[in-house]
Amino acid sequence: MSSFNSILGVFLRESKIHYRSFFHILSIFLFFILSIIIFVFAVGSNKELFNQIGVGIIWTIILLSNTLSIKKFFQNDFDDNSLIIIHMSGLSYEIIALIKMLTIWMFLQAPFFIILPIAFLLLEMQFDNLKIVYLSFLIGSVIITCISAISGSMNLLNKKNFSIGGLIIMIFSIPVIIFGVNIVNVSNNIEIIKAQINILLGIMFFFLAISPWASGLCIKISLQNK
Amino acid sequence: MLLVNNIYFSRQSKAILKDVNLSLPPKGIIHLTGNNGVGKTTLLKIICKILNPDDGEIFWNGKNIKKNHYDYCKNITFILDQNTSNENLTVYENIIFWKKIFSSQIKINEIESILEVLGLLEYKNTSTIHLSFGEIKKLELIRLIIEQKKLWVLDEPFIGLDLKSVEIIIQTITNHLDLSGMVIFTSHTLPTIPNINTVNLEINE
Amino acid sequence: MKFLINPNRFIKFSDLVFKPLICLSAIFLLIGIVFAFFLSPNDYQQGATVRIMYIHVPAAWIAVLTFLIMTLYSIIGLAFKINFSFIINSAIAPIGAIFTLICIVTGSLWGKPMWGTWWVWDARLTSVAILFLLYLIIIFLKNSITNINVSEKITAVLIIVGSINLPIIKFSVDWWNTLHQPASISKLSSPSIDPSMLRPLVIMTIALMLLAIVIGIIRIKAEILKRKLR
Amino acid sequence: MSLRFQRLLLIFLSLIFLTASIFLILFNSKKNLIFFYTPSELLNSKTQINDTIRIGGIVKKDSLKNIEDNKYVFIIHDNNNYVRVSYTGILPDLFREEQGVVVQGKLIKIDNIKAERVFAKHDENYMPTSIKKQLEKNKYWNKSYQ
Repeated sequence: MSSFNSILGVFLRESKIHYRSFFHILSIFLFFILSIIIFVFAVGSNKELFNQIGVGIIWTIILLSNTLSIKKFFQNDFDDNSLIIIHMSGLSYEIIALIKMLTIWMFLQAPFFIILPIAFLLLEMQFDNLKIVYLSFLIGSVIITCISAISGSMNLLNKKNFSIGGLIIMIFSIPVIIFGVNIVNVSNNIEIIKAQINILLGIMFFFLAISPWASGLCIKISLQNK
Repeated sequence: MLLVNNIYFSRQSKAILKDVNLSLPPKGIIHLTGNNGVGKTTLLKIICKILNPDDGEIFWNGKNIKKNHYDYCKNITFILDQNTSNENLTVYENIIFWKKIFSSQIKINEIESILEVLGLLEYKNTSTIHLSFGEIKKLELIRLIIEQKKLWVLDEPFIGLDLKSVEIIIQTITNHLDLSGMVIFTSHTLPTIPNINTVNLEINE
Repeated sequence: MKFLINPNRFIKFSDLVFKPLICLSAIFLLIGIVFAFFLSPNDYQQGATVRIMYIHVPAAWIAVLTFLIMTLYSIIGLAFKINFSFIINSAIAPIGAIFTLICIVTGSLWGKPMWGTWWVWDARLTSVAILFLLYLIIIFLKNSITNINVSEKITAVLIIVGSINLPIIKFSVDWWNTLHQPASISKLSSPSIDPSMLRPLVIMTIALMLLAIVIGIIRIKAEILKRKLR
Repeated sequence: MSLRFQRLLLIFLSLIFLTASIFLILFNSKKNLIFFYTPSELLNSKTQINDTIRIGGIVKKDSLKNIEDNKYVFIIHDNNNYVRVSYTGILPDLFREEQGVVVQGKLIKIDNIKAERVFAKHDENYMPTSIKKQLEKNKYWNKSYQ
């Protein structure tokens, strides 16, 4: 099965590249920590307040940190034409986008699981909520990755306006923010929490279904007009 | 057997290619020439099915490549005029990546001997970001050997290479032709290869 | 119906209908304004403030309809490679944005005396605000990619992805507790709006739609000519 | 795997995902995204005393009392439970007894809220004043209009 070989090859290569650009990844997480520290100083260390709005702050900053890494998706491979080579090895653009999403999720989203408790510490929040935040982040991070893939592929040929990629991510992640934050605040009724999780799951499935197609189409259009 | 039939291609309602016909039998080699901007690279990209022509068909062994895209891909190597190696990876890692995605049967010691012939062996574990332009181009051409495909499509393969490497590449191409391979390449200089078929593209008004 | 996908036919067709459309929209607008301001009664609860409805509701409909048209054209444009649909998209996106803005502004003018606030973050208002931002991002994205061939296609992809917002806008008032009242007209059997107030609403809707179509025709023609010049 | 097969596989997956998402969202959306709680929902929620929340319901008949200038006390209910509201400020035009209303403020007791803002919620019925008077005169005034 040569296609599996190709998929594995692309996956290994992506992992290697991410491993090489370790400091870039690290700087994104440093951005996250620094923003939280700045928030603490801007609002003032107020335990009660942070217990109320802390989850919101964390989600907002996760989202902002993600806008930093849009370029990591397809831009390098697009510029050095390796997308063409990978495509000619017999992978459709949609599959390439899926592999990219998987690696980006592993290397740029999964580490947030380690950092989230630190954010909780810095904001002096109660650790009771950590479990639910983990759960919502597990689903939300997949959604954000899908949205970033769409946004990253849309901006491959965009040389003028770099902030538009971040705008596209932010507008589509409004539902993630609404439900991801609400899940903690809304109630301790298990039924309602389950319903919220289900809705987040629904949004995740929706974006998982459309984002390979959208980004594959955008990559194809961009390659054809390079 | 590759047949290119009446290709018509336009960009922003400006015709670039008009009624291009090519036929390439086994052991055949086509040398595309023409002024800058005449659509040589575009034609090569159409042959590799990265671009879709507005009109006209391409046949590979009698089958339309639109219906047979996957098998066609398995028979074609495309060397672009730009490098496709990743600058964060070493020479060896790039080669291994290509070997993996094209499911190549080539052995490790064969790769090393190729590297030695091209004078890249000492840079085996250097990131390609530290290599010179010509060395990156040589690394790029190693794909011809790794991919083990029938049809080679080369865009400006001789640019930036020293004379010795040009000779090696020409020798490789001749060997490939002897093994009933096919080659299409663009170049502004005419290398000495027997039975070469030069096609001159002209700007269409 | 070829004029809907062929620029030359569209120009011919629009030349034919342009003047009648202008006259019609002017007449309807006049009648509509007279009806809305003088001939329609006050609401039993809201008094004269209800007259804002006659511009708010049509503007909202046009805003959503424009996005729907853009979505349909994006789909057929990408699927059947019809370039004219991208011309239409880039021509009517600003119209949709303007009408969304009108809808939001009149809505908040209506909300202040009635609800007691300019703006609340309930589902309907939020989704319409997102619609407005989507329009803006679509316009920005189209202008930030220099290669026209790419920008219009990629914008079409964004429009299709963004169209998920349309059902949310429509059903937000039914699905969730909102401050915004549910739809009055869509209950076809018995609209919960009195005929004497339905009449100016319908007239104003027709008038504003005609107006939007007239502006749309002008913009689409300009866009076609601009591309011919290039 | 040919390209066509890859696409087919992906289409199949996407369709499964889409149906899953539609089901998940449709079946759960009703319980979510709350702009306001009804008094009954308030009892089930995690809200604690001193939290800022929004409560929506109908103003109970004859419950509105004007204690001082611009100082009001009233009760909102949803047929089952009720919440007392105290409010200082100007009430919106549409604020009437037996009308929908949403208040935002601090919960002081489990059934008592100190409102900072009051939004009047109006329904989707529009009717001229004259007709309403006529209907009332003829006793045709249908309660369901409210």
